[in-house]
This record gives sequence, C-alpha cells and structure tokens, in this order.
Amino acid sequence: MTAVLPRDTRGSVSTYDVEAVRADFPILSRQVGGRPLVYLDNASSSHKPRQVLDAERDFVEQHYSNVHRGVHTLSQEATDRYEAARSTVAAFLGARDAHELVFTKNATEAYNLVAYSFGNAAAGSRFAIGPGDEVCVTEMEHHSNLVPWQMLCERTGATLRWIPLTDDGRLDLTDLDALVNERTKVLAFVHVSNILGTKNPVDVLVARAREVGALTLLDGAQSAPHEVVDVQALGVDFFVLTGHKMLAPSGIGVLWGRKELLDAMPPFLGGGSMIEVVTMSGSTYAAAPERFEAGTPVISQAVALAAACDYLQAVGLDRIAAHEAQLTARVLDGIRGLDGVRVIGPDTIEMRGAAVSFAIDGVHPHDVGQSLDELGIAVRVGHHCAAPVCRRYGVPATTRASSYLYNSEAEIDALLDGVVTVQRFWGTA
Amino acid sequence: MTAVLPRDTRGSVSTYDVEAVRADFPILSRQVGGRPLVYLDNASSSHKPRQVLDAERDFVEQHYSNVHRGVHTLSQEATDRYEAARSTVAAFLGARDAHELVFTKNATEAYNLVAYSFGNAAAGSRFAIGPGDEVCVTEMEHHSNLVPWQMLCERTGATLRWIPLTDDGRLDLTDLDALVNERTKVLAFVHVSNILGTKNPVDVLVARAREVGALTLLDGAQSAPHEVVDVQALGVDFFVLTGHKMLAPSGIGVLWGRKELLDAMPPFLGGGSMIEVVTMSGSTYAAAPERFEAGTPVISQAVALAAACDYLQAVGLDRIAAHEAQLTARVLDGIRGLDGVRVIGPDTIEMRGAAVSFAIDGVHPHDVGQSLDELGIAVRVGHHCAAPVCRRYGVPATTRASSYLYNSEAEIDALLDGVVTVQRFWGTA
Amino acid sequence: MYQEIILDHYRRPHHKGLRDPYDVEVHHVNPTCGDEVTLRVRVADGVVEDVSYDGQGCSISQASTSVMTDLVIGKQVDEALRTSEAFLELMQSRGQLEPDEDVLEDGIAFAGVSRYPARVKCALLGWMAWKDATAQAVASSSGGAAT
Amino acid sequence: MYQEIILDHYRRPHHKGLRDPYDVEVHHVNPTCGDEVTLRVRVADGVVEDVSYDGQGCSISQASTSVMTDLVIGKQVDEALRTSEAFLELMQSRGQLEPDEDVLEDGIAFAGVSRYPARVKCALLGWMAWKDATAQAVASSSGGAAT
Ligand SMILES: Cc1ncc(COP(=O)(O)O)c(C=O)c1O
Ligand SMILES: Cc1ncc(COP(=O)(O)O)c(C=O)c1O
Repeated sequence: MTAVLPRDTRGSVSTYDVEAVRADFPILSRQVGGRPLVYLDNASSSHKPRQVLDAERDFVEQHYSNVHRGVHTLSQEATDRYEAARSTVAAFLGARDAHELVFTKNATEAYNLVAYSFGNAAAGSRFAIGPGDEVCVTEMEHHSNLVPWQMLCERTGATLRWIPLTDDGRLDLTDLDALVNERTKVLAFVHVSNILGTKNPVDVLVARAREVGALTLLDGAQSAPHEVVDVQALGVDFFVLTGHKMLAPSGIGVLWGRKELLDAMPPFLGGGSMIEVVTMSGSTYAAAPERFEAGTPVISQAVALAAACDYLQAVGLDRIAAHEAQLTARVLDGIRGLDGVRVIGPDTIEMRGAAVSFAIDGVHPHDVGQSLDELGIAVRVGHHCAAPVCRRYGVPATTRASSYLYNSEAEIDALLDGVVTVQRFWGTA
Repeated sequence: MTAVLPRDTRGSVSTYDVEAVRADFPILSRQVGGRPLVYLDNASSSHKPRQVLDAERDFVEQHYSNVHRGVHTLSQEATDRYEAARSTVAAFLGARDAHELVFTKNATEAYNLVAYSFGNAAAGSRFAIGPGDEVCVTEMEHHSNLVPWQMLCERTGATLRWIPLTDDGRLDLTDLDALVNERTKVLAFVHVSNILGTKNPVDVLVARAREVGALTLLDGAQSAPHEVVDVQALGVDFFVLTGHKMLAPSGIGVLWGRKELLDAMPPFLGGGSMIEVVTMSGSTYAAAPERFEAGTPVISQAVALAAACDYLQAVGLDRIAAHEAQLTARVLDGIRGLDGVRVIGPDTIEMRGAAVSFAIDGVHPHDVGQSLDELGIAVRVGHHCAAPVCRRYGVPATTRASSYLYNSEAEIDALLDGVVTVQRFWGTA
Repeated sequence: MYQEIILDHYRRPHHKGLRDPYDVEVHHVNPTCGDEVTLRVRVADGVVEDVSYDGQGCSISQASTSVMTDLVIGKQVDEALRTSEAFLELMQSRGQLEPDEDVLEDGIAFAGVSRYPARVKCALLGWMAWKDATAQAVASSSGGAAT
Repeated sequence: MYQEIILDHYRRPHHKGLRDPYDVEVHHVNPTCGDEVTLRVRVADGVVEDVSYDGQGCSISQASTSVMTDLVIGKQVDEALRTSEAFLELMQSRGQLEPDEDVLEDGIAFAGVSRYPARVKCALLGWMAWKDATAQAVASSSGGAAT
C-alpha cells in the first residue's frame, strides 16, 4: 500500500485531534450557502479522506486490470491487491479466514444474497425454507434488512415475525422465546439502529437463536464504521457492512459468513468467475467466496475499502468511539435543555450509537431539515428507510443528526443553535 | 460537469491521433518487466483516462452525499449529478427516457436481474415462466449471460435451448425457427462475442423473436464500448453494458429496458429506495428504475460512467470503430502470415469486433500468455468465461488479443513479433 | 425557498376543512415523508364547484394545497387542468423555468422549490390528489349520476 | 519463471504414460484452463511403488507432474505426503519462501511460479491428483483387498 496514513492522532482521548482528522477530508472545507458545511448526515453516508481516494487512484493509474483470470503482470498485480484488500477487511472484522468475506455492491445486496440462498436451496438443505418455517427480524430494521425477508417469505410461504419495540426505543424482549423458536430458520437484526441509535444486545439474541438452532445475521452497517467489531466474539453467523458509511466509496459492501455456511449455500448471482465447469447443459460452481462474486467484482472499490479500514485503525476505533460518545452526549444533553424538542430513541449514551433522531413540536421534519440546510447544517429528515419505526412512535418522519470521527464539539453546538433558530423561524419558540 | 474533454482528435480517420489519446491514460506509460506496457487485454477490462478519474474525484471531494432521500444541499447536488449521469448514459444508448436505465454493479447483475424477474413473476404475468416454457441463448454466450438462465431454468422447470456455432465462428441459424418458437419466453444473446470477436445479426434474431412474441435481451458488454449503439434502432427489449470495459471504473453496469417492461417486472433485490410503503407485514414498491436500485446505489461510479460516455463521444465512436477495424485487420493479416498460428473465430473484419482469439500449435495458451508478458505484452489466456466455445472448437483455452481506442499499430506489430518470439522459445518455429 | 407567500398559506391555509356536498373523496400519501391529504371535489356543469381538504405535512405540501384550491375553485375543469399542468411543469423545471404569474398567481412562489427534487413531491401532493379526484368525478358524472 | 529445470521436465517428462499394475486411477481437471491429468497409483506395504500418468496442459502443469513422480515413487507414503505438503506450502508462499532443496529437489524450480497465482493451480494439478489417488489407495487397502 502506498497510501499515506493519517497524521498521528494517537494519545489520550482528551487529545483527540479532530482538526488533524478534518484536514484529511477535502469536502469538509466546502461552503454551503455561504456558510461552512456542518455535515451531520454520517449515518446516511460518510465522506472520504484523501488517503482513501489516493489509494484507489494509485491502484487505477498503476496496477489496474481485471482480476483472477489473467497471467499478465497487471492482472497479477490487480489480483494481489484485490485479495490483499479482502485480507485487510477480514482482519478488520476479526474473521478467521479471508475466504469468509464476500464483496458485494452494498449492504443491501448482502442481505438479499443470504435471503435468496434460503429461497434457492434444495429441499433437505440447512437453508431450505417453506411453509411452517419462520424468519425473525426486529421492528427497528432498516428496509434493506426487512424487505428481502418479506420477499423471501412471500416466495416460499414461510412466516415473518418480528421483535417489537419499547417506548424508549429498545427491543422489547418479553416474548423473545416465542418469537425465536424451533421453527425459526434465521434471526436477522441490526447491531446499531440507523434511526433510533439503539445498540442491541447481540449476546442475548445470539444465545436464544443458538438454543433453537436458528442462524443469525447481524446488520453492522452502523456499527462497523464506529467501533471495533469482532465477528468471532459476537458469535453471529453472518455479518454485513457497507463501505460508503465507513470512509470508502459507494459501490462496495461486505458479507462475512462462517466458511462452512458459505460453502453450503447455493449460488445467488450466476455468471463469470463464480463457476467451476460450464457446459451448455449445466454448470458447477466455485467455492466461496468466488461463488458469490459473479462477474467482474468491485475491484478498485475493494482496494479503497481496505485503505479506509487502514485509516480507521490508524486513528484508532476505540478513540473514534470515545470521541463520538462525547459528541453524542453533547447532542442529547443539548436537546434535553430545549423546550419542545424530544429525542426519539434512547436519550442517554448507554448502549447507543451516534445517530440521534428528534422531533421539534410544530415543525415538520422536512422544514427542519431545509431550515438547517440554510444554516449550512446537513442533517437527514425522513423515515430513514425504517418506516415501521416512525409508525411505531407516531411521527411521519424524524430529523436525524449523526456524527462521525471528523465532527467537532463546535459543530454540535452549531446544530443546537440551529434548532433554536428553526424554532424561532417557525414560531414555535 | 467540470471534466476536461480529451484533446480534439476529430478529423479524418487517417489523422486519428492515437498518441493524443494515449496521453490521457496514465497507466499506459507504465513499464512491465523493464519494457513499455503493450496492453491488449481490453475485452477483459479497459483502462481509465484522467478525465474520468478527475470527474469522479471532483464529485467525491465537492458534491458527495447519499442520494434521493435528503433535502440538504450536498444531497441535492449528489442526486442531481447521479440523475444527470443516468440521462447522459441514456442518451449515449439512444434510450427514449432516462427512466429506462437501471444502474447495476456490473453486466452480470443485469442479466440476473432480468432472469430473476422471470423467476419471481406471479402466475399470469408476462414474465411468469415454468415447465413447457423455453429460454434461448447462443453457444457463444459469456458465462454471465448463460449461467443465470441455466439457474432460472433449474429453478422453474423451463427448458434452455441454444443456437449452435458454425466452424468459422458464426451463429448457425439453420434451425432458428425451431430454436426460437412459440414457447420461447426470452432470447438472450451477445451482440459482439468476447472470445470469437463475432458480431451477431441482431436484426435477424429480433425479427424471429418478435414473430413468436419472445422478449430479447442483447448483451452489449463488447459492443457499447466500441461503436455507436442505438437501442431503439436495434429493436431489442433489454440491453446490457458494463462500465469497466468502456473507460469507467469497476463496480457499475447498466440495464436498459423498455419502460413498460421494467414497470411490469417484479422487484429483484429488496431494500431501501426501491420501496413505496413499508409496513412490517408487507411492502409496495417504487416505479422503475428505483424499483431495481435497492440500497445505496453506485453513485460516484455513475458519475464516472457518464464522464466515460462523454469522453468516448468527444473522441467519436465512429472514429474509434474505424481505428479499431484497422488494428484488427492488422492482427488478422499478421496471423495469416504466420505458420502454426490460427485464428479461432471469424478471420476477416466483416461483422466482427476487436477481440481476436488464436492458437499457436504446440504451445499451451498459458505459456503463450506468460511468454508474451515477459515481453511486456498483456493478452488474456483461458476460456474467457466462454468455456462452451473452447469445447466447440476443441481447444483447452485460447490466447486473445483485443485492442481499443488507445492501441497503436506499433503495438500490434509488437504482438506479432512477440508471437514469433514465443514460437522460437518453445521450439515450434 | 421559504417565501412569504408560502409561509402565509402554510400558517393560514385557504379552503381547509372537509365540506359537503362533494362528488369524490380521495386520500393521498407521500410515502417518503408521511405527508398525507384527504381531499374532496365537487364538480357541476363542467365547473370545479368546491375543493375541500384536510391533511398534515410540511409547509410546502400544506401551502401548495392551499394555493391549489385558490387556483381551481370556480374554474372550468379544462382550465383548471391546464393550470395544474402549468404547475407540474414548473415543479419539474429544476429552477429553469420563469413561471407565468397570470396563470399560477401565488403558485409562482414555488419556483424555488423546483430546485429541490426531494421537495417537489411535497409541492405536488395536493395537486395530484385534486387531479385524481376530479378525473373520477368527471368520469362518474359522465357515466351516470353523481352522489 | 521458465527455469531450465522446468523446461527440461516439460520437454522430456519422467514416468509418463499409463502403466499396470495400479490400485487407483483418477482424472483431475483444472477448469480455468482445461489442463487435465489421468493418474494411476500403486501402493504396496506403505510404499509408493509406482505413479504413472497421461495428460495435457501447459508447461507448468506437465513439468510439475513429472517432478512429482521423481519425488514420490519409492518413498514411504508418509514421507511422500510430507513432500507434497512442502510443495504445497511453497506454491502458496507468493514467492516469500526459500525452498529446501533436500526435500523438494527439482521442485525448487517452481518457487518463482508461486508469485503467479494464476499458475499455482497448474503447478498443483498433478500433485493433487496424486494425493487424491494415494488417499483412495491407502483407504481401500486398509479396508480390504486392493485390485
Ligand atoms: C460479452 C460479455 N458479456 C458479459 C460480460 C460480463 O461483464 P461483467 O463481468 O462486467 O459483469 C463480459 C465481460 O466480462 C463480456 O465480455
Ligand atoms: C442499519 C442499516 N442497514 C443497512 C443499510 C443499507 O446500506 P446500503 O444502502 O449501503 O446497502 C443502512 C444504510 O442505508 C443502514 O443504516
């Protein structure tokens, strides 16, 4: 790797040098409407540091070629770098073996890959599913980890069940034993909710799934960017992340799965590179992970994702998590001090991530978002691809502020000031 | 767009300024094993000009955000550029409406998308398929446009048929009327073969498919990069291309489909952005193209693909095609003059593309490829994801040289000299 | 984007509240943000006699519905439909169109909204509901007796 | 990459041609390049008595199979398996391993091949076929009478 690592920001948390980190992100010096950009839409997508962009560009300008199938030098170099990227990301996740890692185009493809594996499986296989079988999710899933399972159940006649939510934005585990039972084939749930910020108790859910022999899929789209993840320690069977939320470009996601499961899964997308022997009348398939990477893979995006993992580790995920916890506490404390504003989701920093949804009485989230944008503050408004959560809490949509490693306390203060300005403009404060 | 267009290379074909084009591609000044790189593996993947890399980087450094769901400025800017990219690529293909264009991760995903649409369709729909129905392909398909149909037939009980090949590398249309018949639901075939170089008579095949009411899917992975494509004039129902073969990064492909067909197709991948109303117990889906772009799309790759289309049009696809025809003729003529070397596929430039497969008597393709690499010449060896073609012509694999807009006559001569060197080294000439 | 005209209509919407008599009632939802409107139309002798509605949503969707009622009530159905086409065209113009005040009156205040694709759907919610209801009313009155 | 040793074995392969008697015959194919080998093994009293083969493929696959026969014929099965492990390890080393000539003899010529992942499978074809056949031979001889 020729990528320059970020400036050394190691040291005690109190010395976390957010300005040094910010300097690596070109877009953060942009102005929006004549004001400095305050980007608090990281749960939707993150920006990318020079180091990641340079690593990708260096690869494309010096070593690019299609991978896997060639003997010429560029093809070898590209293959080496693509597979090295797989190893880097595998190590980032604590995977035992790089072959347990499948590159997809985003997290969404990964859930679909697993869901279609169940749908495509031959009768008798561990993945076969049909009437009488169940799939369990939670009421706080992102649509991407909900709709594929709905579609699977519709195609196969299996039943979808879900773990409901408590009033304070947590999973209501009262009926866990009934919801996850001997008929449950898979329990798919989110690690950290993108709308509520809730961090779920993986251990409790995995323990119950193991008791009944259900497979577990953990949606790590909002955890992997922000904290140390160790898939072995988590004890799940599948883990999914998406590159664009963790400093990498759009166009890449990761499915990690236990080797023995990936090996047992039927193919999902058919095409080049995922095959062994092809005749016109039938084909056999390669072993994982190739079996699940049909066609030309997301080559330079994988190189960039590995550079992003390197960057995050150089800054230090523990330090990032500590920095974000400070920012999140500042948001929660700030909102608590404002009349007519309330948090939707856990309102303390215990077991939660950096995404904070809130409602301002009397102002529609769309108007909140637009008014904040006029102040240069980028937040997300809408249902955040979790419409059932909005319905659960009786709001049409929420306003969500979500910070990341490059956000500063001053930016949080700008947000809080912005909320007051919005209230004044709309005459609700 | 802030991308700088390529130097003006307009003018008569004879003045095509290949050096000016080459100067736009950083990797072409690389050395391989101490010799200048001669890159003739373009049918596998192409390199990317500065203009495309700059357009993508400018987008990421100045305007990046997730698309579609946000009201803040960056989100609007990113959405505008993403949708403008869709319009650019639609215009590039002569599509009537940008909504007919779906961005995928590669060509392979696009074939699978259409194949799964048939598999997922409700009984009675135009896409429903089952025992007694047929899918027709050709014996020269890339695995990516073959395996998805094999898998579809396996899942649904439909029958796969295929148009065989003649000894000189063309489709054998003798039994076309029997192979494409009233039971045929879809005829999927390649526009220009990546292994044989053959260009297929789209008009004849489309006419027959229309007679029997079969849908047509044209695999344009090897045509769209090299010639003007007009999907309306071609008369097909679906057209597929892949970005990395036409100067864009890896990680993006395109499915074009007639609006009324896309609208009638059930969803493939479920998730964010492809939905309308989501409740825990069921969901409704957005209209095309959003319905087929689940999750965060390939945003910056779409921007780059549009820049690649702009670049190709600025150089001029007709001029590129003419330049390539000259290079291809030089390869074919050169090989004709060598003892013990023969072309596999059409050996004249009539109705063919720039990919030329050949065999050297007595030297295994792997050894040919490796020996050429030692001379700095990058060709591809193997079955080129078209194993049935190798079997048809009784070879374990082929050596394939494929040129593109930046290749020069001197490079073709280097290849031909290289072939003689290989023959000497292996003692076969 | 938040012009005074828009804020005025949002704070003091015109013709709001569901009224009798009516021919058709429709319910439209914008799934991305949960905005919704229930809208009634009464058409008599080819004229839009009344439009009444109730709903919730952002300032843009509420103000735009209010402006719409001003523009269509009392007009010939044909003319009202032309006005609605003009508004649709404006909203799809991405800020590139100079709106005609004679046709769109207060509606011209939404020109700026057309630069925000995410908000265009908000601005169109009430208009689409009205178009839908009116088409149904016209169809049923030409096909038989109206309620 | 094309060391003289490799070219010699390719041009004049050792122990080539299918011979009797044998215990097990296997057929292995490398689907990416179509290389194939048919290989026979005879094991007696824990010793690899003979390995014979026929096949077609690139210089690497052919030479490597030839080298393999030199290395395993006449050895105790255990020892031959250890040699095969050493060769496998070398091929997976991506050019990072210094091969032991005492163990691998002519096999050390393939160290350079390990830098070319696309060719590693070629170099392993004959070895994998031998390992497969030998495992079968050992299993069947311990389970009952060999052919
Ligand atoms: C003719 C043809 N079709 C389809 C493909 C598949 O493209 P991709 O690998 O980008 O999905 C290729 C290239 O690999 C090709 O040459
Ligand atoms: C919790 C969660 N899961 C899944 C996803 C889907 O990720 P992607 O859109 O990259 O597929 C997201 C982000 O959109 C998310 O926040």
